[in-house]
Amino acid sequence: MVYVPPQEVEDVHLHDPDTFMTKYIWSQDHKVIAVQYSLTAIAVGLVALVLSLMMRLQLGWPGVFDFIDPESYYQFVTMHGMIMVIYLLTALFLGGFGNYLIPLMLGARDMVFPFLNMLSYWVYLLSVIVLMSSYFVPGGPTGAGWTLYPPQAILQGTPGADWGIVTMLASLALFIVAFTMGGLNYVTTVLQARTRGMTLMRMPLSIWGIFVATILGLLAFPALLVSAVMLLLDKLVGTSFFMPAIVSMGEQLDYSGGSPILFQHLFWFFGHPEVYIVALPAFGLVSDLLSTHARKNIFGYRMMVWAIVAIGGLSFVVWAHHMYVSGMNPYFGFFFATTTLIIAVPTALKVYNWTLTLWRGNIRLNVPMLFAIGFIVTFTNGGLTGLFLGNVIVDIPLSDTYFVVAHFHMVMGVSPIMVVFGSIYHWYPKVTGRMLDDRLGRFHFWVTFLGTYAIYFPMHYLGFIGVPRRYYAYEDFDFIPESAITLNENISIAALVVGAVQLVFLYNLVISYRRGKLAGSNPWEATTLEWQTPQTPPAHGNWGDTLPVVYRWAYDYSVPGAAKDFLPQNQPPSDDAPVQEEDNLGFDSTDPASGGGTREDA
Amino acid sequence: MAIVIVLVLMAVGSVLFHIWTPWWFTEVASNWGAIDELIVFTFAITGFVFVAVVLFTAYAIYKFRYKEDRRADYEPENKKLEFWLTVVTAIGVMALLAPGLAVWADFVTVPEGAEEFEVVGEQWNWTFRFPGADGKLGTADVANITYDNPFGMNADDPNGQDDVLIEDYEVHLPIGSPIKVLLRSKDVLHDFWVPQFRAKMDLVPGLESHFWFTPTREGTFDLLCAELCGVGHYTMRGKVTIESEEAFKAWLAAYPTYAETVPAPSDTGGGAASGQ
Amino acid sequence: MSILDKPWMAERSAIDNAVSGGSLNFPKARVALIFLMAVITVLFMLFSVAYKMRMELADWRALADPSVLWINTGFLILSSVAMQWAVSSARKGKAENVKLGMALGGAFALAFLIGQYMAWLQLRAAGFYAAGNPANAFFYLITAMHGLHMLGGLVAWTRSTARLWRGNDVADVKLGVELCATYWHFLLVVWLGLFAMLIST
Amino acid sequence: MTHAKAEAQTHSLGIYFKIWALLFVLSALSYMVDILGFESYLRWALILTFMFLKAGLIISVFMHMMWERLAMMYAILLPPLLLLVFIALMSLESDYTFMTRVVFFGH
Ligand code: HEA
Ligand code: HEA
Ligand code: CUA
Ligand SMILES: [Cu+2]
Repeated sequence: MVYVPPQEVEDVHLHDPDTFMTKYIWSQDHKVIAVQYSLTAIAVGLVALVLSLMMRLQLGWPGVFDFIDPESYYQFVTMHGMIMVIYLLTALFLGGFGNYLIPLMLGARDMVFPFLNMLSYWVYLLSVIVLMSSYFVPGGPTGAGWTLYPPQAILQGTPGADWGIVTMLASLALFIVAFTMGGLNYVTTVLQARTRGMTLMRMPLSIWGIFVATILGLLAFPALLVSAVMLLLDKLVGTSFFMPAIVSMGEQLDYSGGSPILFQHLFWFFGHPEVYIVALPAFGLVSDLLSTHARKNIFGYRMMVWAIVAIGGLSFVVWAHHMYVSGMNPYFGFFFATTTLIIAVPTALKVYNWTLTLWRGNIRLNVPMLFAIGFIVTFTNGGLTGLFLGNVIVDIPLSDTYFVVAHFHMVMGVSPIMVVFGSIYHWYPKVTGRMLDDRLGRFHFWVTFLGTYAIYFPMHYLGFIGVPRRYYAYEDFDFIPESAITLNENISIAALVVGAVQLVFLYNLVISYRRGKLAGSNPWEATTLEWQTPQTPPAHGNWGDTLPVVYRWAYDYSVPGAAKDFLPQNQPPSDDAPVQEEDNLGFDSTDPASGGGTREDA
Repeated sequence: MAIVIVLVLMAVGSVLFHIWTPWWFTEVASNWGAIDELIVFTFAITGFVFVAVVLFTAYAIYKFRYKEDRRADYEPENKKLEFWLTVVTAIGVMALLAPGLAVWADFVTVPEGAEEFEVVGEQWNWTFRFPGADGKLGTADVANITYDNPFGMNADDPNGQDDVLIEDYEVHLPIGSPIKVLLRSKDVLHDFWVPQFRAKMDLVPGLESHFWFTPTREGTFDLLCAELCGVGHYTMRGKVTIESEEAFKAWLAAYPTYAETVPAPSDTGGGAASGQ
Repeated sequence: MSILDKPWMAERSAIDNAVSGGSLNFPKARVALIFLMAVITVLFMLFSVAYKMRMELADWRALADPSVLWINTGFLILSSVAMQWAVSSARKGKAENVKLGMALGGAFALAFLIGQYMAWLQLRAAGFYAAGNPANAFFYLITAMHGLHMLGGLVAWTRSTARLWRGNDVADVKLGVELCATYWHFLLVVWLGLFAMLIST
Repeated sequence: MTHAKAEAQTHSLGIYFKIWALLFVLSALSYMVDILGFESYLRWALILTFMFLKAGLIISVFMHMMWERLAMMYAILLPPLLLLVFIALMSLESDYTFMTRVVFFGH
């Protein structure tokens, strides 16, 4: 075995903070930026959570709360959806976890462009401020639904059609700018700033998920930008990109010839990859949680990487499965149903591999592990309902009903949120040096897991009855039985409980910062590099004088013959820390295509 | 260990909930009963997968819970197993897709000789148009819409003169023969949906969409709008009554044709005045 | 290194241990620029898709493309050439020529932007308003988007040029000059594509 | 383990044959496009797709390019390729919209 000396790092110039302002406010340290991103995202997330509870108040007890009129209901729906998908999850996974974990897990000192990174956060904050300002403009925020379909989005008859839609589109444009700055940073860091020995195939799956999601984002957000800019022009300048001839409220408008369907295609060309932008990082993070706490290597690592890449690629050719009833060319149904169901295969493999990671593991049922298990269940549930919707003819009766609402909450509103929580419990000790309280954590898990299942599982059946989504009230429909109204009431109660319990979590975050148990540098006995930093929380520059050198992949748990049940990635091979000598484990060891050149640049 | 019990209860409970649920499709009233069957079939496959995954997880957690003196296996991959899982999944997916696409092929091929009628949506009302004696709908365009010509009929299209215009929230249709529903919107997106028919489709301003079905059960059904169309979306309601051919004819006869609604002969060209 | 590797195997491990963490032999900034250009390409491709689709609907009235566009295209080409000259001078270490090349490149780029603005004025004078017809609207939109990207390039250009003028060593600014030039060539190619699309319809 | 050995094991003969087979299949597919008579944009999109795939394969294997570098090239090139699907479908879509307008709106 050749000994390779630590890489001579070209000394990166770190922007050393000296005052409070440069340390915590205008910081260029990726860890501080990550925390800024996360806290901002959680703050808007709480707004969106409150909005969802307002919706549930109306749906559970229609007419009882008279401050909720139809206008405000549609504004709640729209802001809730948009905030949750874009400003909470996208920002939290990529801006928060991406920023924190990429340099640490790869053994880098920081992102490659720290200034750009800082700028990215501030532009994101600006986009959030612009978004929130829509509550203060005349007419309030837009109520067009998070899909913002024209013509409705920019016509009278929709709340916020004067100003709300403009602030929304402006905010989205800013978000895209922020995301692009961050995204270029993440991609370049992953490609160029890994430490010696950290090949792509040795990266933890968290990084793979975040990396591929970032590429998806970079290439999908332009579609949102294009549709937003053109919609804005239709609204402000009176162009007819998406607007055909229209009679609105009895009056001929000055539009002609445009095609609203074009907007939908552009929107979903972004929108579908977007749902995987929030799913892939969750896939990655949960893989690491499962592996670490099951004390076992992730099962089928190569397949997992391949699946992430395949899902990413395929997600660009399934967009119109959101448009089966949109009046588009009906023959598209054949193409999109096929591609959509194909995507289920790599996703299914990921599910299998997660469960197989548990098999013959040595499972520690701590809080992050509980959330990871919760994720497997809710994601499987939500993914399988996706198969109903993807199969074009089955989607016809279900589209625009609560079945769809149940599908996407299960798969996006619950399962990645489970991963967010699990990951916060997992990495909080690294960020702050202290553990989160275990008892509060378990309580939080149980209420959230059972509560959300109680909210969304029955909701599918509302969809079967035919209860339509985006309805302010359901008055005397013959086909909706009285019992469905009661069901709605119960769902609302569950939602209120789950919503309230999030306060316990917040309390835990705050209280543990001062009073939590001291964590030490590697409380979970994990292998990945972020747990091997010389200080906890890691200091500016992360690694002290020399960068770590990586000698093994990220999943050396329970290696036969090793002294401990985990071998950190930077542990050199030795007798009590072996690497696998021969391939008696896998099925087929001849693999002509493997191998490849190494590179010798510093 | 609570998690193991909970997972088992969840798997079993979900199945029991499904079996005993009082909330299920309303009785079908069109030829698209095949969709219901497909859904039941999809439920069987996906339900099986769900229960299998959850129970397997529960069992694994139970069996391999943490013990100080045990080591987990070291098993980076198992190509054979992964290969077979892929194959099985692919087969499962194809089993779902193939019948689905077959029914979709039916759905997109409107039968020869289907009766046509047109649904015209606006914020937040439904109106309808029937082809009249010649069996052909005349062309119509939003740009032609005026106070006197709410349907935007093309005044010089001969096919349109005998079209029957129904400015009413209720529409009647004859039972038993295929019907092609043409959909048009004056302002924003709407969606024509009667849950009992299973089928639905958007009304899109700037193009004409369609779908077809054969009513198979008499009765009066709720018609609702299933695409967000502004604050009044949830109030955009209507009724569809399915009845015998004779009853339908009698009902239709009570409504005026386009020619009858045109105020004065000198005015016929007026429809072309557009607001552009 | 490929997706077929088995990173847990000893023989693989021995190879991987020697690998330094950069995937590509480029400077970091160049990698970022490549991705940025990919993003911008997608952006303009999407605009073109929208353009093509909208064009096939009936109310499209092609507009008389202002002839000044040809001159502008000339400016843009000159600008690219000047930047390229700056690059080759930088490689040879001729500081004065680098300065001149950068200055010329920037000046021609500015001339291009001013020319584009003139084209807008001409169109307006001739009564082609954005709201009048989708062809007009697309013309304004696409030229504006391209112009914005040019402006962004000029910001980067200002930084490199300022460093040149402050008397930094050529070797220090070489990378900046090269990246500017790459971006300039890229925007030229984008423009040629857009221009071809605009005049052919 | 030395680098020489690492290089040597990169391209065993088997993979060449596999690639040849793949190239063959791709060419066959390109011809199928002609034979099946796909039209207009779809046709070009398909032909271009196959062309790109072939080019990619050739570059990747026969020209001994580094895998990692290639992976990035694909990451950048693939999405524009997928955009071709978008372009093709949008072209069909606008034809469809146009057709319904002619038939039902009378212009
Ligand atoms: C994280 C987000 C996320 C994810 C991962 C998914 C995943 C999937 N989604 Fe979902 N979806 C959304 C978020 C997401 N979706 C959102 C937000 C909407 C609504 C937007 C709106 O209108 O507002 C939506 C809407 C939506 C629709 C449109 C419905 C409509 O409006 O009419 C469709 C239709 O095809 C669909 C399909 C799918 C499919 C097939 C998957 C698949 O990827 C799922 C694959 C996973 C599995 C299948 C489970 C694991 C598999 C197994 C365990 C083995 C299976 C084995 C056999 C079948 C044998 N989704
Ligand atoms: C990630 C996405 C996400 C999340 C988490 C949620 C969470 C919730 N959603 Fe929502 N929802 C959407 C995305 C999401 N939703 C989207 C895209 C739409 C479509 C909008 C449209 O139609 O335009 C929608 C629409 C929607 C509707 C349909 C409205 C209608 O059609 O009329 C309803 C109705 O009940 C609903 C309810 C809820 C409830 C009760 C919660 C919850 O509150 C559930 C319980 C709580 C949790 C699971 C915890 C959540 C945690 C956080 C929010 C983070 C806060 C952070 C910390 C405390 C750290 N949502
Ligand atoms: Cu019309 Cu909703
Ligand atoms: Cu989707």
